[in-house]
Amino acid sequence: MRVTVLYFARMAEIAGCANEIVEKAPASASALFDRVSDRHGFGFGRESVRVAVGDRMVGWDTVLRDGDEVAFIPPVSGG
Amino acid sequence: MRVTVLYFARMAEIAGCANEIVEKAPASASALFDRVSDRHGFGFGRESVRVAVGDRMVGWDTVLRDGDEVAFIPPVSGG
Amino acid sequence: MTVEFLSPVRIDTVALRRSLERREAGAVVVFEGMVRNHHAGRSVLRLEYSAHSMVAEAIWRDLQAYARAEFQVSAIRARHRVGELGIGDCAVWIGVAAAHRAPAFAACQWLIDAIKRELPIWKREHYADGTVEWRHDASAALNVAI
Amino acid sequence: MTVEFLSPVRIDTVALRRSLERREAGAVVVFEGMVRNHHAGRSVLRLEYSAHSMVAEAIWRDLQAYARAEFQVSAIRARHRVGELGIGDCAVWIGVAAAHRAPAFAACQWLIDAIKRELPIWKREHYADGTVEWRHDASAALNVAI
Repeated sequence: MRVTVLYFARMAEIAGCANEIVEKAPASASALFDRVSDRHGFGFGRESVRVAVGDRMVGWDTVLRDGDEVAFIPPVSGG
Repeated sequence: MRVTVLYFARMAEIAGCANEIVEKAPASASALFDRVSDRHGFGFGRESVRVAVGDRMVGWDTVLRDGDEVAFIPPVSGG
Repeated sequence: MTVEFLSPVRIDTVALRRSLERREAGAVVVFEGMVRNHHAGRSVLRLEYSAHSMVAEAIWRDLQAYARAEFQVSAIRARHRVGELGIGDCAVWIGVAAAHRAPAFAACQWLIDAIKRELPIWKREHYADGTVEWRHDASAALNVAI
Repeated sequence: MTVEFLSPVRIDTVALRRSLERREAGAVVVFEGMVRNHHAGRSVLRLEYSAHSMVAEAIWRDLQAYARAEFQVSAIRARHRVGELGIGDCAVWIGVAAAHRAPAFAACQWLIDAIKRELPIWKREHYADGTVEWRHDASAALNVAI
């Protein structure tokens, strides 16, 4: 299974990219976050990050599907 | 003692004028209100009316002076 | 003397808003009271505002000074119309600039409440059924100290 | 689809305000978030906003629907800037029209709080000392359900 992961703000800065494709992605959003966190060392714990699949915010136990676009949302600062 | 009394809104409509001069005016704002109320029959009790002398809201026991401009303020509806 | 609070002509809301620009202000909250086409279930065609101008201007200066002391705000501007107004016209405009949004909202809301409660201003409504009435709202009769 | 919430160009506040005209609305409350020249005691020169556009637009539609159901309002309009902004630029504009002022204030305040809390938007501040930082406010990390 292959998903696209989107990064924003400080996470994009640390990853050095705004998005990347993850091959052989794990089944859940939380496991995917753990994998990319290990690789990039974001320094954001899961308790401070939210996750979106497509245009919807979802829970960490959401099961991913092939082709999903998964965004990790660090603490926001809009407004 | 002579004072000018100002009327507004429904009170001016009932009095038929926006101001009038009261000769031999009583010493207090409350007595003045009672006198003009008796004359015009405003239908506003003192509990719903406020009084201003010059540009200042004052208490009903305020002692009037010759030449004062006294305004009786019925319930307001600005804004 | 400051610019007057009561305006016999159309309120220039764009110019008022522009006069609130402050480099340190992160929040601007504006309240506009518009003439609406209904009151208490009756259809309203137009209205007039009358005021005791000298007292209204003096109390407005007091309210503004109180709000500046009570809330952390950078700037306050306001105008209230007098004279004849049609549906959709701006009757009262209040703008507050502040570093943060909470005091801007609080001050703006406090000011419109105080204006409606304290200022000697009256509206006369012209209804669709032909009647014309000065409004003397019972709730506004309470003399609440600021 | 509705007009988009996120704007890569200057927000036309006058046109937005005009689009809120309603004959039954007696109250309009507007909140404007401006870029201010300081944050947490540091001097700010300019900033950038970045967003997850697709999610931000979707959540904004949810927030708007929730506010329409929860508060007695006639109309809601809002825009949030993305891209580069200077001091004094409008970063976010929210306008609410309602028959009465209490729901207009309540809805406007609720909307700006929800926008700041829920939407995937980030600001990057350029400070006078030469440093540049993405802001990730701890208080915004709480995922409060609407």
